[in-house]
Amino acid sequence: MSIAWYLAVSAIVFALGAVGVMTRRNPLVVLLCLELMLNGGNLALIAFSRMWGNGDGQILALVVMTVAACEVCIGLGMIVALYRRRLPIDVDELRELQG
Amino acid sequence: MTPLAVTHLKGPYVDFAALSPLIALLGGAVVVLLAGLPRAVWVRAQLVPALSLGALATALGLTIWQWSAQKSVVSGALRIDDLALVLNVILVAGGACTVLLAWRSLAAREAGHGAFHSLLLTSIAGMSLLAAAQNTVALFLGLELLSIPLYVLCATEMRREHSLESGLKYLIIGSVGSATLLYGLAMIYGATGATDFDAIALGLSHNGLASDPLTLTGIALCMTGLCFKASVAPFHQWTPDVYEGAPTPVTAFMAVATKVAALGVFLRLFDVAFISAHGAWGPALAVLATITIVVGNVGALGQSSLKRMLAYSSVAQAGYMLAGVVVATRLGVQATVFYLAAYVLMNMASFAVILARERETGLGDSIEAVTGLGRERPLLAWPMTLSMLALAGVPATVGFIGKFYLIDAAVSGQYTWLGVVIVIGSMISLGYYLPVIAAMWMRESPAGAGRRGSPGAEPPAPAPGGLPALAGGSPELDSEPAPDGATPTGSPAHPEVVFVAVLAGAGTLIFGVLPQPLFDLVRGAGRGLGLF
Amino acid sequence: MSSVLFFLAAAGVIAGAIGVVVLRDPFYSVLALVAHLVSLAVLFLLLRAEFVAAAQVVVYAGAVMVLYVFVVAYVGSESASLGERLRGPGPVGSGLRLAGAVVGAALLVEISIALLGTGLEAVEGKGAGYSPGPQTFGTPAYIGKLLLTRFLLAFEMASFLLLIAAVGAVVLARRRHGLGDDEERELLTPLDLLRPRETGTMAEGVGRRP
Amino acid sequence: MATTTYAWLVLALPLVGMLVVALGFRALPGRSAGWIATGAIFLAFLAALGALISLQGHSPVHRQLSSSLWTYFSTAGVDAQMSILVDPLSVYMMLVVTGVSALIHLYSIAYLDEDRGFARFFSYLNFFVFSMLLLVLAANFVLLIVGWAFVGAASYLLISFWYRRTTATRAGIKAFVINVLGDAGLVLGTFFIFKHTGTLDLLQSFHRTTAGAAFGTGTENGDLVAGCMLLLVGAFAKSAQVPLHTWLPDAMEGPTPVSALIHAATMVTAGVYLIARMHPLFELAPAAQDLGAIVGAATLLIAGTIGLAQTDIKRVIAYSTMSQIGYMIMAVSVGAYAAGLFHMMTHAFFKALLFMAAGSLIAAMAGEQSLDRMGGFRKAMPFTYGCFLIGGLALSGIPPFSGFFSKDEVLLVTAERGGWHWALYVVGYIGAFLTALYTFRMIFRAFHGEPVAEARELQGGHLHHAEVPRNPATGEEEDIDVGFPGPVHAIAERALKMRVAMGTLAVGSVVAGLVQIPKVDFVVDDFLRPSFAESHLYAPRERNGLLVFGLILGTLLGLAGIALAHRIWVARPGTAAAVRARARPLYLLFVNKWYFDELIERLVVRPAAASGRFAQNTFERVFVQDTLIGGTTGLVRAGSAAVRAAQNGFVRYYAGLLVLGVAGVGFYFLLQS
Amino acid sequence: MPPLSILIWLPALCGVLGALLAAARRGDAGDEARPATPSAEPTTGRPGIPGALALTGSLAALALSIGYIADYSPSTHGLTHVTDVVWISQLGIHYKLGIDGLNVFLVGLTALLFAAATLAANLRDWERPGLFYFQFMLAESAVLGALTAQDLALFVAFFDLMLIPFYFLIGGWGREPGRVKATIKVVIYTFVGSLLMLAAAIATGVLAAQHGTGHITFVLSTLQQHPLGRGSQEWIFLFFAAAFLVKMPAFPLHGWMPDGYRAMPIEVLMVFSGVLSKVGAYGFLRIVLPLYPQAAAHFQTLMLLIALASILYGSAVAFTQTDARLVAGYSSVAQLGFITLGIFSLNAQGAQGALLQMVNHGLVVAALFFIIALLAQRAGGSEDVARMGGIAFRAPVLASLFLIVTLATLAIPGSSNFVGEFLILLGVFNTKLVIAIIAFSGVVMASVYAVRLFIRAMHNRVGPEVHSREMTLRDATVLLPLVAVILFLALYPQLALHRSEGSVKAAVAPAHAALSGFPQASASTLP
Repeated sequence: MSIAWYLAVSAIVFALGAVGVMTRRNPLVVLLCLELMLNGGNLALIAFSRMWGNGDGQILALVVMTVAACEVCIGLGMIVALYRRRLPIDVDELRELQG
Repeated sequence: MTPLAVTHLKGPYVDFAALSPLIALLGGAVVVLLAGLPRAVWVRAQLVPALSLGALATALGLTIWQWSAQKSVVSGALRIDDLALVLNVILVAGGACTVLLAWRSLAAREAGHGAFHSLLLTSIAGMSLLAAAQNTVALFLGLELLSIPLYVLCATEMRREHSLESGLKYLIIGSVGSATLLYGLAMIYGATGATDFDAIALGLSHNGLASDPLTLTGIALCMTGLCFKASVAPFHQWTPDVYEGAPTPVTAFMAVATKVAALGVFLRLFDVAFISAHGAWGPALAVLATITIVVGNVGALGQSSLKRMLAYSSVAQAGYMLAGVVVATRLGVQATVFYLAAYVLMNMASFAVILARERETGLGDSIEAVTGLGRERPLLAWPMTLSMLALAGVPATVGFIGKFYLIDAAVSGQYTWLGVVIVIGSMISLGYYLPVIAAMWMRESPAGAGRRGSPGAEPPAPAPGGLPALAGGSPELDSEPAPDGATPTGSPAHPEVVFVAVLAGAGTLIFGVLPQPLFDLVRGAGRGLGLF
Repeated sequence: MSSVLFFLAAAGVIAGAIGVVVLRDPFYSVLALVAHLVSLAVLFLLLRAEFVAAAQVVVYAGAVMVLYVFVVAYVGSESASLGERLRGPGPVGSGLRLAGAVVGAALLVEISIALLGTGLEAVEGKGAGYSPGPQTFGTPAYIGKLLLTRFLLAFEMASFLLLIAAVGAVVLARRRHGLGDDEERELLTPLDLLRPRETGTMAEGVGRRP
Repeated sequence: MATTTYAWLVLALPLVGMLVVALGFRALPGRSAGWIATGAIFLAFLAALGALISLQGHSPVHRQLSSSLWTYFSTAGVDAQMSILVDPLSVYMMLVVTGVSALIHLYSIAYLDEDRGFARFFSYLNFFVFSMLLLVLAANFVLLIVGWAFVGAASYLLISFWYRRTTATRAGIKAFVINVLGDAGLVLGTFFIFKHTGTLDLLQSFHRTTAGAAFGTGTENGDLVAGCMLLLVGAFAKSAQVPLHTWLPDAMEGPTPVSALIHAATMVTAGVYLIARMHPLFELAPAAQDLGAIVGAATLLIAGTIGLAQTDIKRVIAYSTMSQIGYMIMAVSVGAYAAGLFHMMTHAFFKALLFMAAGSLIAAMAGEQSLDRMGGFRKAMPFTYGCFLIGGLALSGIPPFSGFFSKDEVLLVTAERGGWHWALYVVGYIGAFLTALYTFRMIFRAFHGEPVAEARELQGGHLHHAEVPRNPATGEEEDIDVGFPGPVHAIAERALKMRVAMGTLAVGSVVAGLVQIPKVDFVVDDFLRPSFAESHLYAPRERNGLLVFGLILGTLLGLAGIALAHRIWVARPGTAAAVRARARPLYLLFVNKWYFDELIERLVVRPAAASGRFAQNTFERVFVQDTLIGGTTGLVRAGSAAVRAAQNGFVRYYAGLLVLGVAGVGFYFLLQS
Repeated sequence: MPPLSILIWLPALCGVLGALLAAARRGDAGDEARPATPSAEPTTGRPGIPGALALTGSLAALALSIGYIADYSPSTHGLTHVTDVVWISQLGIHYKLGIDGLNVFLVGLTALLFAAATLAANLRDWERPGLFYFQFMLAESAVLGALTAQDLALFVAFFDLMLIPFYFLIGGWGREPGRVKATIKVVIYTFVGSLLMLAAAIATGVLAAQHGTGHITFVLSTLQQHPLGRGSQEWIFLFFAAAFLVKMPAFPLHGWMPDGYRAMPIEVLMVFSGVLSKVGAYGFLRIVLPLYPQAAAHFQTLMLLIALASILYGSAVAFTQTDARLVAGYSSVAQLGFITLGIFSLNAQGAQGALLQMVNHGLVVAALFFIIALLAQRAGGSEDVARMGGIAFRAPVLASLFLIVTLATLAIPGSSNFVGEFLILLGVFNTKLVIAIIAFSGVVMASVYAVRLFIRAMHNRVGPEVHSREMTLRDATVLLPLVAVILFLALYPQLALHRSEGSVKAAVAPAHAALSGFPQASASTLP
């Protein structure tokens, strides 16, 4: 299969992630969608790295995985904290700050 | 290949001297983290901040030791040059101020002093990493290394749900930004097959790649990602909410440090790696800068929360500074860096004052908190006044020189209209800086402000959420037998805060009259960048 | 052969992604993501990124997802759609549903134009030349070598990043007194004004409690 | 002493007097202020005589002396010295001004004896005289304008001397503004002339003009005509010529001596002096000359008709002044310089006399000025009556009184110009007839007929007091404090000073005409000749037969006027009412002063005020504040509102905008490729 | 003579000292809460330390400036007492000060008015006197700096800096109601112009560097030798014009004036209206005409029309106003219109007249405002002429001083103002006849509103709450010097004209040349 196909898939995944972030209200799911976006990036990186035949892309992909893991940690931590405060687990409810 | 090759794996030469500031910061983070563990109060509350100050001091010393170095470190991952070092100095200064501001803050206690300060130091390390990054991997890492601790820091003051909310908002939007940036980097990598900036620049300069849709879209995504970090409109929307929600010391830190790092990486990435596509991104960035200036200044009008007002103003300032990036000349780089330095001074002063008033009065960061300050606390009023005037760009303050420099750069870079836009922006900005000064000097202080008797006696005016005593604007009052707020005239509480305010205020004035030292600081900046 | 595999995996990837976005119950979303990740790993393998694929499966589909499941279980999956159930799609929800889809589509179109409309012929190719071997492109040895030489810094920084993320998570999720993690929180709320000084603060946490 | 030194003294003395009186008004005891002021003017008169004598010492060709004290301003090709010009003309003016003014000062000491602000009055008077002298002595346009404007300012001060009378202040500002209008015309005219001559010095500019260096040799140079006409505007404003005359009757709000001063010697004659002084220019601009002549003629006619219908005694005299000045303007405009200036002198005498007598009469009426309420004062005030009679006869041009010679001289020279000037000649004689008519109407109504209460009271030896002082114009009550007329004003019969002043003037009015009797002596002519050396219109010596005809005609018309007056107001009382009834429209026209005030009100004052009100109430608010400022701020506020609205706190919404921004920027870049 | 820096910074120094001493005495408590605005009645409080210091400072500055005037010999044309050190080398900004015929008398005027105003301020006691006098003296320093600056950037800096102290003065000690709103309006409005000017100034330096002088510099003399192209000259000119016209203020940019004037304390108003507006006009002569001659010639008609509109509009509003302050305010709009008219006649006569008129108007308007304050004290605190009347009644001295000032205001011939107007109108007459003729109507209207103000205040029936009384000796110490100077200039205006002639001619020459040689200049630039 030509690289282009992989790229197309990555684009779709990225876009889907973006849509998810925009549409879902549960922070847990929003985090998942962020993962999706990052994964789209990863796929593109891997594909390009295959295309050029050098490993930089894969390294970056690994870094991204690390970063994704970290973000998940923090995000989940916040959700737990929210829950502890008995605050609604719903990003639309969090709008004290505005204007 | 034979297995021998593996055994003969030869690591790259690591120039520890050049890395030393970074190492000092990271090491400091670890040390502080450990120091935060014992139970003794003085260790947590006093030693830890002292230690982190020490770490910052060390980093500063090492930076100066490395002054005017020109080396690329760890197989071209980083480049230690004047730009990096100057930005280091600015960052460390900002960080030190933050440590002072956070010394007795509730946020630090909530998070645990050790954790709080180590997060802070790590974030600073990430920034200096970003400022020196020479390939996309380091860039992305630096970005996350600075962001992730910030996400946490924003949320540390958990008694106020605002803090949590701002943290979560920052996390979500920030991650979207990172993802965008990542995809952009991926595209650049795809177009050039390189991660090193020099290599990217080389690749783009060849065979019309600079106008390839792949490249351009990659640049676009990178730009938006960085614009988000630098809170450039229309990617600024997290800024006001997060700034307002975060604990004030953290806000101060974000306001100054994030800008420094983001602008620094802007300079590195666009003025080095993407320089051959300047024709494409220059105008786009100029337009974004214009939008930013307008939106920021217009949004700041009539805000009652000072932190929010400053957030919008920081958006506007980012727009000003982008002008230096847009022209992509050495002058532009210098102007940007100069303004960054000025910007740190100006904002630190005002945030310190806001913090002090937060602790003294029950009014949080609303403008009532500083009403009548001139009569009540001249020592706080003057720095605030100076910083407001400087932000507005009034002569005899460093802000004036900075704007002058930026417009100079814009005009000589054939972007005269951008200079005019900057000017128009500062016109609008008077509309929200002057009222603050008016409130301080020309209005009587509201009854009871700074004169509250027993802490928590009455619920503070803008109590967010339904939990006054918990989520009150002045959390100190219910946790500490603070001398401040209790005594009627609001005797100088937290001398370190006042110290920061006065120092920064004096800085804005002195460097406004005698800017030569700052110029000498930034003169080298940009020498290292390949484009000149 | 590879193309069949590709289509299967790609289908899995996209299906998983869609599942994550549309499924109501976050628990199912998590599971969808797992599926997505696994099939993504397959794509990585097809792209000769063995190590990355392995890491993907082990780290992601393993560790991280478990974390997710735990949290979902702790928070309770039903609370997820509470907002929707009580207040429908929410103030801006319904609007954003559509708008989000549209914007996402625009983004997709744009990126696809960029990726597929590029002048690089290589995009149409199968990728650079590749000869199987113990240390060739994508193998753990290859990656490891890169990580220890060219990307040493990245390696170190990533490790530090993980450390600090852990610290952050601890800071955020640690139990605190007076922060309402105990069930009678609601009863406590009105009494907070009478609460003795320093309870529920770090001061208390470090034992300066009266 | 040099001639110019005398002249400087003439200029300096009134100034010193003013300063002394003004600065020392608290220290000066009693009425000494009045004496100081009078003394100053009298000394000035002596100095003027000195100047006269020493000037005569020079040979006729060297009788134009100028002297400069210091450089007033000199920059960028504009050079104005602080310099005076002494020649027969200015000396002549000096003599008239100082002489008559001294007498008026003397009169005022007694007349205003009980008035508060005595010192203020005399400092004003001195300032007035100083300004007039500066005007006549000025050696360059700038100083001329300065004196010109100072006269206006002084007149304003004196007219509104009783400054808490709203009528007085209104009259004052009216006079001032019209005078400033004149100044503006003068300045603009100066510009036109300076543009060509390149100098502000009078003599130099005359030389350059006559030499043809400035405006070319031909006449009717456009700029020159424009300049001269603008100078005429100045002259008209000062000399109360139609249509800029409306301030003059209102100026009667001032104390009576002020009226005497303004009308007799100083202010109104300035226009005459100006035209005479500028004759080298005017003679090259015949159009301007003609304009002057026509306006003068028109004025003398109109003023005469108005004078017929007025009942306020002072206003009647004022209109008579207007018409006499009309004669003079006409004279100097047609080139009868000597005649005009001669008439000016005689007029100064008898007009001052008339005003003084009228003042005395008004004092006897306790401030009442209306002829309707007067009558029969002949017995009560014989001296005043005598003076009034002499003045009236002189005014009406009955031989051998002074007016007789001067007026006929004017008309004679006018006729000699021939052509359409005959029309002026005829108008002049109609005017003469009218003059006699209204003058004696006044005399008969005031002094003959049944004595009114006040007259009888006075015969009984008691001067009438108004129990409540009222403003004769509006009838509103007044007190007698500062800024209002004093309780009593003296009458000639009881004040020696007044009698001395009036007596002197009476003698003057009788004999002054004798200095220039046709075919006998030509004192004025000869004296003034050096000043008009280069004039080709200056009156030649030999006269044609018209002279005798003119003299006779003038006498007959005068007598006819007197007879008619006697018939209407003495012999057959009630005729007046009949005439009034028959020629009602004409009467209305006259009694309403030809509606000039209303005209100016409609054309100038109201539009100006309206535009001002519009600017302030409408334009300022709607355009400047609301549109310019409000518009901008409104725009900014709107933007602010929009930004805040976008900041609605929904994370997902932010993310949406973020992605949207990404898409937008991306599309821009795609377009670049 | 001592260097100019001493003249400039001496007042500020005194202000700082006063503030510090006051703070030291008062401690940082400052609890005594007196009404924010001082009472209209002069309290018999003897001047405190800050007031005395400020007075000495301003008097010293006055002495110095008189010294400079005496020292400046008419024969010298170029700059004297030049101080030139590099301030910011990277930006090419010099700290260059100098005195020449253009500014020597304006410096004198500034020092005089500030001295008088400080004296006047010392007659009342202020809340927070240390701060007040500090801001006041800072203002003086800034104005003097702007007047003596010989470097474009330095000028801009001082020009903007001038506003800040006035912001505090108006907002902190102004008259309620609405002083804060007013002060913000004033400062923003005038800053708008100044900031545009900042951009234009920088552009000037940069473009000059790119075309003429290789290195960037803002020194005026250097810039003048490398004129810009016409295109850039024109937009830069417009920006500068905006700044200066707002500052003057000129119609229709005077929107800030009514509110601002209403709100200002009279002492502040004296210097604000007397000096700051002149700085704007001075900027035209010092900067715009020499640096952008072609643009000046190009926009001459526009500027003349604006000036004309200011004259007519200002006069028209002035003679329907009843608020005495605003009468004076709008009259200064008209007067500044005359000054602009003179400057943009673009010939020596007009410019000379304009310069003289700046000095005259400064003197007159300051005295006028002080008198208005005295009148208000006698009319029950009201500054509405409708509530005045008959004040001359028991105050002959005040009345006569007021009369002199009034006559000077309407530029009666014989006053120095007349000489100024004479030269201005003559200059315009030589370039644009029609405009000159229309401008004359302004002269007539001036007489109307000035005399009307005098009459309705001093004459007519005594107003409702008027208590006429003679001015005190302390008031006289403020007013008499001003009137004395007015009279002296009236007798000998040559004093000023003689010294300024050379510099003015030099300043106008390029624009004049551009005007005369305009057609072929444009033709040359067209292709």
